[in-house]
Amino acid sequence: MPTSAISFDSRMSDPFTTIDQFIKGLLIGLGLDAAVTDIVLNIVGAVVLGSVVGAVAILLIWAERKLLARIQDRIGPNRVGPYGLLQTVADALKLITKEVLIPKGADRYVFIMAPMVVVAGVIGLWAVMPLAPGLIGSDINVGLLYIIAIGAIGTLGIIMAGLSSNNKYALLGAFRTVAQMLSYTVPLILALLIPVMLAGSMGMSTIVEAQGSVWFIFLAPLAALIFFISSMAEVGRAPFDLTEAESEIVAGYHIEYSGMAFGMFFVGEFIHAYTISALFTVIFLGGWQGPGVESFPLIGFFYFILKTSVMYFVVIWVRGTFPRIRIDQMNAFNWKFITPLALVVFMVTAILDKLVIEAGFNRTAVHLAANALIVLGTFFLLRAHAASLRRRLEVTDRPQVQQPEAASD
Amino acid sequence: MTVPQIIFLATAAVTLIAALMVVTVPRLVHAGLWLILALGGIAVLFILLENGFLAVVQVAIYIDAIAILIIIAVMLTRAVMSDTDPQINRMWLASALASLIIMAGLLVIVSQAPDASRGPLVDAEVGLDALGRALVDVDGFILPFEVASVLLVAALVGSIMVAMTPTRGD
Amino acid sequence: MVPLSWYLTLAAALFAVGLFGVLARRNAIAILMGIELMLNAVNLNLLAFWRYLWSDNLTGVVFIIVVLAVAAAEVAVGLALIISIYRRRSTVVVEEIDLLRW
Amino acid sequence: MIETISWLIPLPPVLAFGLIVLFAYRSNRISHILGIGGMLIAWALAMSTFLYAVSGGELPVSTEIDWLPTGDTALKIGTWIDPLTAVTLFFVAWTMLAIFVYSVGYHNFGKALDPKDRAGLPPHAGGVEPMYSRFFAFISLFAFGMFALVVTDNLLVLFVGWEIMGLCSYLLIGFWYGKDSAKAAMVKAFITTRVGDVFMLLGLVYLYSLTGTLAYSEILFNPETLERLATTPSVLGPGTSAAALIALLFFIGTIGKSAQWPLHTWLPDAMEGPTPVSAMIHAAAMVSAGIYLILRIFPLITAGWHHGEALPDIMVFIAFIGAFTALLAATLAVGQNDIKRVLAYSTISQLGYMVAAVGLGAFVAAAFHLVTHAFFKALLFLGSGSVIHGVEHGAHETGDPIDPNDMTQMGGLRKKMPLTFWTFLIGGLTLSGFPIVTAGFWSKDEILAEAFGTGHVAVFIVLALAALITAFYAMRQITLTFLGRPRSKAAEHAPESTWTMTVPLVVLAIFSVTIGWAGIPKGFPVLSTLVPNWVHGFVNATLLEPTEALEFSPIPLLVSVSVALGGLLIGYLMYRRLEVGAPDPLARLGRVYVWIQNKYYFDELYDLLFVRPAYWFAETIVYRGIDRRLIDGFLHWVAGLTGILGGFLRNKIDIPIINRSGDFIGEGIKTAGREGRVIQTGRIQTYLIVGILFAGALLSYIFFLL
Repeated sequence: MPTSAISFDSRMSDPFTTIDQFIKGLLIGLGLDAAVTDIVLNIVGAVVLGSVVGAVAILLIWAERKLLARIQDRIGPNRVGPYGLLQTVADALKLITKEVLIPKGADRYVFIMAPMVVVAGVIGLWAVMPLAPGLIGSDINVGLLYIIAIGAIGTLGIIMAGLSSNNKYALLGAFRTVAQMLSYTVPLILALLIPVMLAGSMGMSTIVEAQGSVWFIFLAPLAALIFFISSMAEVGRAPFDLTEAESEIVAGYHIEYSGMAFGMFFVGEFIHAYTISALFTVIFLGGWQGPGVESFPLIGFFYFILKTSVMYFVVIWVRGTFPRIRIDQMNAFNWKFITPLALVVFMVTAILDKLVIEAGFNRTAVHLAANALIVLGTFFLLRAHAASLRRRLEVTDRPQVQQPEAASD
Repeated sequence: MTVPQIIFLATAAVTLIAALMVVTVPRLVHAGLWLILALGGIAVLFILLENGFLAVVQVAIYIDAIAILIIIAVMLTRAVMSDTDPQINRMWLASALASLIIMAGLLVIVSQAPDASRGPLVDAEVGLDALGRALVDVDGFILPFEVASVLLVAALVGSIMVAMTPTRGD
Repeated sequence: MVPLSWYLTLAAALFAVGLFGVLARRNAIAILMGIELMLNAVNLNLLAFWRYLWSDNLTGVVFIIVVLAVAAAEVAVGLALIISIYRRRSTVVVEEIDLLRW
Repeated sequence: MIETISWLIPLPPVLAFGLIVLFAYRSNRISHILGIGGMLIAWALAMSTFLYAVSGGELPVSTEIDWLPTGDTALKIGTWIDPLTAVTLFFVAWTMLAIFVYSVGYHNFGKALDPKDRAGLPPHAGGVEPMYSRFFAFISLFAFGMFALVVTDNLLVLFVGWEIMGLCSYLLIGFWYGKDSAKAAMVKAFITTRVGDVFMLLGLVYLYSLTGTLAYSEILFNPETLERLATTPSVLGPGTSAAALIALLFFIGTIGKSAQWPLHTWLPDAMEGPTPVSAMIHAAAMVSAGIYLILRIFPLITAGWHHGEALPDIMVFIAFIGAFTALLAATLAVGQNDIKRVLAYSTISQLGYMVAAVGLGAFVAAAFHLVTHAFFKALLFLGSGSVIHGVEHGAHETGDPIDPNDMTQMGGLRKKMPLTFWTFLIGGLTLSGFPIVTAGFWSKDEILAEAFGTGHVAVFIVLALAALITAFYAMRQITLTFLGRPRSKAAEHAPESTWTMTVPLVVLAIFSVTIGWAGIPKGFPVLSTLVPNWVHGFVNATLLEPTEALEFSPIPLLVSVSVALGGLLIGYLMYRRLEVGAPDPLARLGRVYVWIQNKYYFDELYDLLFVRPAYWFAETIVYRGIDRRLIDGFLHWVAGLTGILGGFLRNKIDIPIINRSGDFIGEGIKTAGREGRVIQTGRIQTYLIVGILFAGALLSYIFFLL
């Protein structure tokens, strides 16, 4: 993990820096070396961050179950605790007490390591997440690149699970997952490059600070849409949940997992979805930006949580209302539609960014207009394609009395 | 022993052991996983050398792309070579000898190098900005950068052509 | 403070290990892995020299980027070739790929 | 302006030739559009030049540029427009244009290609000529040669144009190369004219060696040069001057080209080509070029001679040849039944008049007769072509297997082909010298007057006699062809020709009548006061030392009128009632008629004198003696020796020594490879190991032991 600790250049009014300085002073006063203090503080910070994120998952699962139930006109969990709040805790207890079965012929160590890798890969993302002004695990200048790099570690865990289970459904599920994740990484990265261009940096806090006046979702709505869709596919949430499609391959790569090993995958998926929401917030919705942050940085944290939760609601909403797509549709959608679109948006934004440099109303208007133009162009292209498809269908549907000239049309 | 030295030694040990496992374990899937570990160790060493950018790039390219590709290739070709077959050919002793000779030669050279025992420069950390500009600067490295991109496109097209399933007319 | 020679020694060892993999493994994919190890040893050397001797000069970093690109291309083409051979001849053992041998 | 035009005159036809040959040969229409278009442009340019000349423009117009560098000096190429050039351009352009247009109809343009027709044979009946576009290409090249010859300013380019026309006449006489007679005729024409050309080339070389130039301006119009040439003794001996020798050599060229005795035999045979070609050769271009040459070198011929003095030997010789040829050919023309052959001998005869005129120093009379002759002879030939065309058509329609050229099978065509008849009649009368109205009367009369006036009574009598015979055979031809009753079914059904053929006839007929009025001699009763003698003044301006116009004398006029009318009358009376199958009334002359019919056995004589000895020499001496015995024998001897040597080398050296050692090397390498290939495992890993071990050993040697 990065050696540079929590940023020191925050204003003295910053509460988080004050806390940091206070703890550091305390430890040094206890007789510890300054360098060792840094390391200790880093470790403590990482543990706290990871634990909190893990604990949040319990809340997330409850929220999702409740919301899904509402969407499906049910009530959802309501027996354990107030509003069924402790339902997930009960489920977790059940899973922990169950035995973790390791199938015969499985690759034992890899089998056990796989869920850990998945969860670790997701939690690792939070290291560079700017939670509030000055509150960030590590403000490295290649934050987005780090997100991409670490985010793909989850793929590795899924491969490991699929390989080690010694089960053909697991292997097939793993293959599907890898194919899906690797393909959707392309539009994901292309979409992420656009805010990088607009902000002029890959550092996460710089990106947030760049959205002080205008959120990037207004500058690059298409990029936001592409990012949202492809990150849904990365996570494997509905409608891209064909990696664990019960009707086709039973449960996908985690078919052989039981007990808390399965629970880790389960938790990892929910955290991942929440992480994606947080990322969307940071990159396109201005992160902790909001009224009053200048004077009271602590409000920024609540803004961040609020925006992330709204995004998470959207994710659940999509899951509850969209049907699952087929694997060929998944691939075709990626390579034939969303990747070219991302390329076009990327190029247009790059050119515009070069032409209209100074921030302000002009910049927003120009970028919005360009996005609208691209949407219109895409719409007409799709209509033309649909028309040609329909014509071809009509030609082939014709009875056997085919004219020889008809073939040349 | 300072903290960086401890971190270096630990990482180096992990990396070397992982590398040795890569070339010796009979199960290729495990070799692939060990390879990931070794590459991750290299990434940590990159951070120790205070170039976070290259470390992240190392993870993104080697672990996310190359290693996963290798593991998939192993899975695709697993059927023909069972893990109980010998994975090392008959000349392994000669190979080891050759490798040792190379290593010995390199170590001899390292030991005679004048700057071998020096420490890192103080004014480190060339900014990411400078690197980015140098890569697209006409007076900088635009040629290697563009050549690399052309090479990647060529490799992409070439690998698709090579691995494409032959059509019926073929 | 870590001396430069530590990095160089580690890189030499890593290079030798990778070379052994290239020379001794029978599986073509394992040979590719060995090549990757060797390339990483080189990268480590390059970055160490950059950090210890020429950190005001970007040549070392650019060199690493080029090596990364070459590695990616090499793996892509190499694996494509191996899979193509596997499809036609059902083997990935280099000793059995001897169609052109006398 | 006029300088540019003079350069451009020859170019359109040669451009048309190139375009037709390279691109347009598939399309008959485009071919003749190109050919006639090129000719039309050349015609327009020539006419503008002529108009410039006659409207009092400054003459001569002369331009030149360097062509071939020859050491210090350069051969020049240039143009030269003087009155002689102008009048020559005038008749050449008009007659050629007429011939081009006429060819369209003559070759049945617009009709379908008869599937029986083959390239190289005349079309059977009414079909379009299979080699239509080739014909236009050839005559375009022909026109280029003539124009180049006329407008050039030096004798070398004149010779080039001369030879281009020689080539074109060869190609066109043999246009229907499928016929054996055409093949023989083309070879005969080519070789016979070559005889003259060789002498002409000798003259050129001699002239160049003496003066170092071939330009007109420096030889013909430079009195100093002429004086020097006239006084320099020639290589033949002190009695002859260089000028005379050169003139003689050039004149031999003219004899060949203009078919004067004794090289006249090729011209009647040249009738084998299509009729427009005959007109081209006989009127517009080929033979006119010969006369043009001696007119052009007239200052050289007459160097050192002044008007009124006794003629020098060379001029006497020229006059003799001309007069003799005129009479000889006229008598031959009488005996011919082939309509075109009559005209061919008539051409020879008329050319004889011109040559005789030159020999007598009558420059203007010769040039005048050249112009009028070109028009009326072109008219006669084209008219005869029209007749043949009609009769051929009739023959095809009725299935009557007659020779369409045979006059004895015709008769009565006056009703069938009125336009052809009237124009042909005008041509025939002009040829005979019908008094007053025809151009031929004025020009021929001027030659006779010159001969009489200068006191050369012998020449005068010969020419007058020839004129009588000319009138006779002209009338004989008209009568046999057009008057009386048809003597064959074919003649009964002959149709009139198309407009493309008749329009040129009419144009030429108009010129045949009117052109003569430009040359009414001074002192002629009544008429000379109405129309001044324009030709004499204009053409005379060509010469540095103009010839004087003669005083008018009634005697030659009366003789001329009487012989013309008399000949016409005799001809009409003798032939007007010739019946089918009846013998020619001339047959009553007995042995003389046989001689005439056999052309005085000139062909046989030449065969005996030149052809057979040449064959004998080639067969016996060259082939049997030199080729077979000497050369082949030597070669056989060498071959035998080589064979023996080769056998020795093969059996004693090649097989035992070289082959064995080669085999040994090859087998050795094979064995070594077979044994050594086990080293090649094909495994890169092995190679790498070996390589690294060796490299390590080498490096450690360098590192530690050195």
